[in-house]
Amino acid sequence: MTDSGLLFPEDDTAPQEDWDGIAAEAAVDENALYLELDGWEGPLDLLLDLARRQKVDLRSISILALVDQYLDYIDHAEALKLELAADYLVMAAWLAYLKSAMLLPKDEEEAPGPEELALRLQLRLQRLGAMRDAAARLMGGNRIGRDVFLRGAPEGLEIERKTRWRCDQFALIEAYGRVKARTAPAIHMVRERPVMTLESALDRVSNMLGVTLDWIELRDFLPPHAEPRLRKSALASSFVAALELARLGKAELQQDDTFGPLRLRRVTG
Amino acid sequence: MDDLARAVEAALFAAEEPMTAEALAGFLGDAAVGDVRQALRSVAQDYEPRGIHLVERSKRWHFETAPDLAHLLRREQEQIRRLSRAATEVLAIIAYHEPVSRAEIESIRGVQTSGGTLDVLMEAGWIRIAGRREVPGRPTIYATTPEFLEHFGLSSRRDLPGIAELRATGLLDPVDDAYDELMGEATGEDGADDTERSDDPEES
Amino acid sequence: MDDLARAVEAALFAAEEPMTAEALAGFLGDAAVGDVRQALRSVAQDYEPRGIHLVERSKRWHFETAPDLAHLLRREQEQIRRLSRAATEVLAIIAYHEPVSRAEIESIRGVQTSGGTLDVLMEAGWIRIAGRREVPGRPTIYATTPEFLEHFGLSSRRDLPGIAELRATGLLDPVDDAYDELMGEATGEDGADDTERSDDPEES
Repeated sequence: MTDSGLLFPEDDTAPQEDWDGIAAEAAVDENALYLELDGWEGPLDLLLDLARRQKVDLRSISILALVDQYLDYIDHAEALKLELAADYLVMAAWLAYLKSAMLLPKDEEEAPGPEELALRLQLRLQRLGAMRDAAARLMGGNRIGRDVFLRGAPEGLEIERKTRWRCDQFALIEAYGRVKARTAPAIHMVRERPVMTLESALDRVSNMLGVTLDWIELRDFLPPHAEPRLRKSALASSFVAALELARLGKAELQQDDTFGPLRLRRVTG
Repeated sequence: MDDLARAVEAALFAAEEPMTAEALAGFLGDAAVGDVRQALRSVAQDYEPRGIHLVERSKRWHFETAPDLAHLLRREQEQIRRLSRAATEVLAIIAYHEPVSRAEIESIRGVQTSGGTLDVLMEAGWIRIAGRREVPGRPTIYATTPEFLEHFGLSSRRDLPGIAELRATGLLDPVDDAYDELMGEATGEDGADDTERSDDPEES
Repeated sequence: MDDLARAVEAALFAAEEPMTAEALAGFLGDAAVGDVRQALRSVAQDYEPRGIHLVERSKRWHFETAPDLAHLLRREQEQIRRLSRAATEVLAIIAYHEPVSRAEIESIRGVQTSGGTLDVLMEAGWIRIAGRREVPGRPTIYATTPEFLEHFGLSSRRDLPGIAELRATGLLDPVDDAYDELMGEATGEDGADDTERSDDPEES
């Protein structure tokens, strides 16, 4: 079973206490009590109410009497054909078992003895009872909107946040420079370099090959006093020229080991 | 009446929400919190005989009407949300046991608590989720809020009706602990228990 | 303090609107209007030195905070924030090219400019709407304000260094930009939200 009817507006005629109508006092009319079943918050709640009817401190209630009252109650409700939620019946069965255990001679084997079960039930009832009372006292306090009232129309405290922006001249000028630099069209200038074209390398190499039949190292084809950059270019072009001459069948190439000197000579016939 | 007291009075009067001494000090420029506290106490004292009171609830201060004038000010059309019996009980259990899990609430009440009950209390702003219990299943645990204390007119949890007595008589301890205690099996376990529930109202 | 004065005080405190003496008398259950008036005057007198005053305005009474404390209750908090990089660029473009439309700013910057950036610059008081360009769509055009010149210590826009001077000082060196890019500073130049990134609250 679960809670129902959580919130409802307090009507003017109701007593100011939040709840006290549910069998707080001993019911005069017994049937009226049974008809209140909907008002119980579960079997433990019903037990607590029955226990309170014993008009003694919860610490000294008679569990046996309480069990009888509960079982009577359930019987009576069933006789009135009231629909009982399953947990009430489960509790009834458990209490019937507890009662028989309490009445029968002690069975030493049984693990939680009936006294223990009875004591635990009593402790639970005490705790629920304590919370029930606490809730009532809590609700009876000076509640805002019922007993004490807050200011009807507070002006409110206002904090206006204003932002002052900071920036300086340098940042401004720098930003413009940045924009200009970022968006200036990019022009790429390629500097003029001393190069030996493939054509001139081809001429040079074929001419030099024509002079002799011996193997000649590639490096010897390079212009002797060229500046390093031109030398590099000449080397690359001469290498390609050598490959081209080999392809045309005009020269043959020889290299003994990797990165070793590359030699070439004229092919005759 | 000194300037700070006047300023504190006016600020709290105009404020839409209760304020702590710290918030007031911050709001009023660079007033020392200690001075603000002193001003609060002196203003509260000024109002004691009056129709309006300055009260502290959960470290936050606000003005409200004197409780003895309730009958004059309560208007018919005013509707205060009335809590169901279940919600009332759950709220009390949370307040007296906090932080507490739903299973613990249910074991006290002996009945399942519908999620709706907790929702209603959360919506009212009286309870909040206070984390999870570090046990298997990591259940959510609940605690009350400053608004709860405000609404029910309590300065701190120490002011919960009868809480000291309930604590002293062990009625806030779980049944198992109480049983062990009675059976003399749990010798010297009080200490451990207390620390677990050490959410003693912090106020000093 | 007599009961009627306390009741009058509490009722006016809790009231949502100012009340006449007659309304108060009715509310408080047939108190004599004359007595209510007297109570009102005595309560008003009690409050004179305090931070709250009870005042009468066109026969209706209400509480309000003392006028001399108004400055405390409506505080302005000034926050100093540094202009974001994107906003600075937009401001610089406006300064160099004014009057200029948003589309023109974007084409100079090479990235989109969020409306928020222009708002920030307007809020700062450094730019203004200078009318509309008489071209299709009549776009709004922006120009700087005298406050702008003042804030940046310029006597006129002519004081801004020209392109040649920028180049001479190395400010047009693309290396800077490439470097910034490398350092991740130039990320997010999509102009998506300049204001958001400007929250460097390194002062305040």
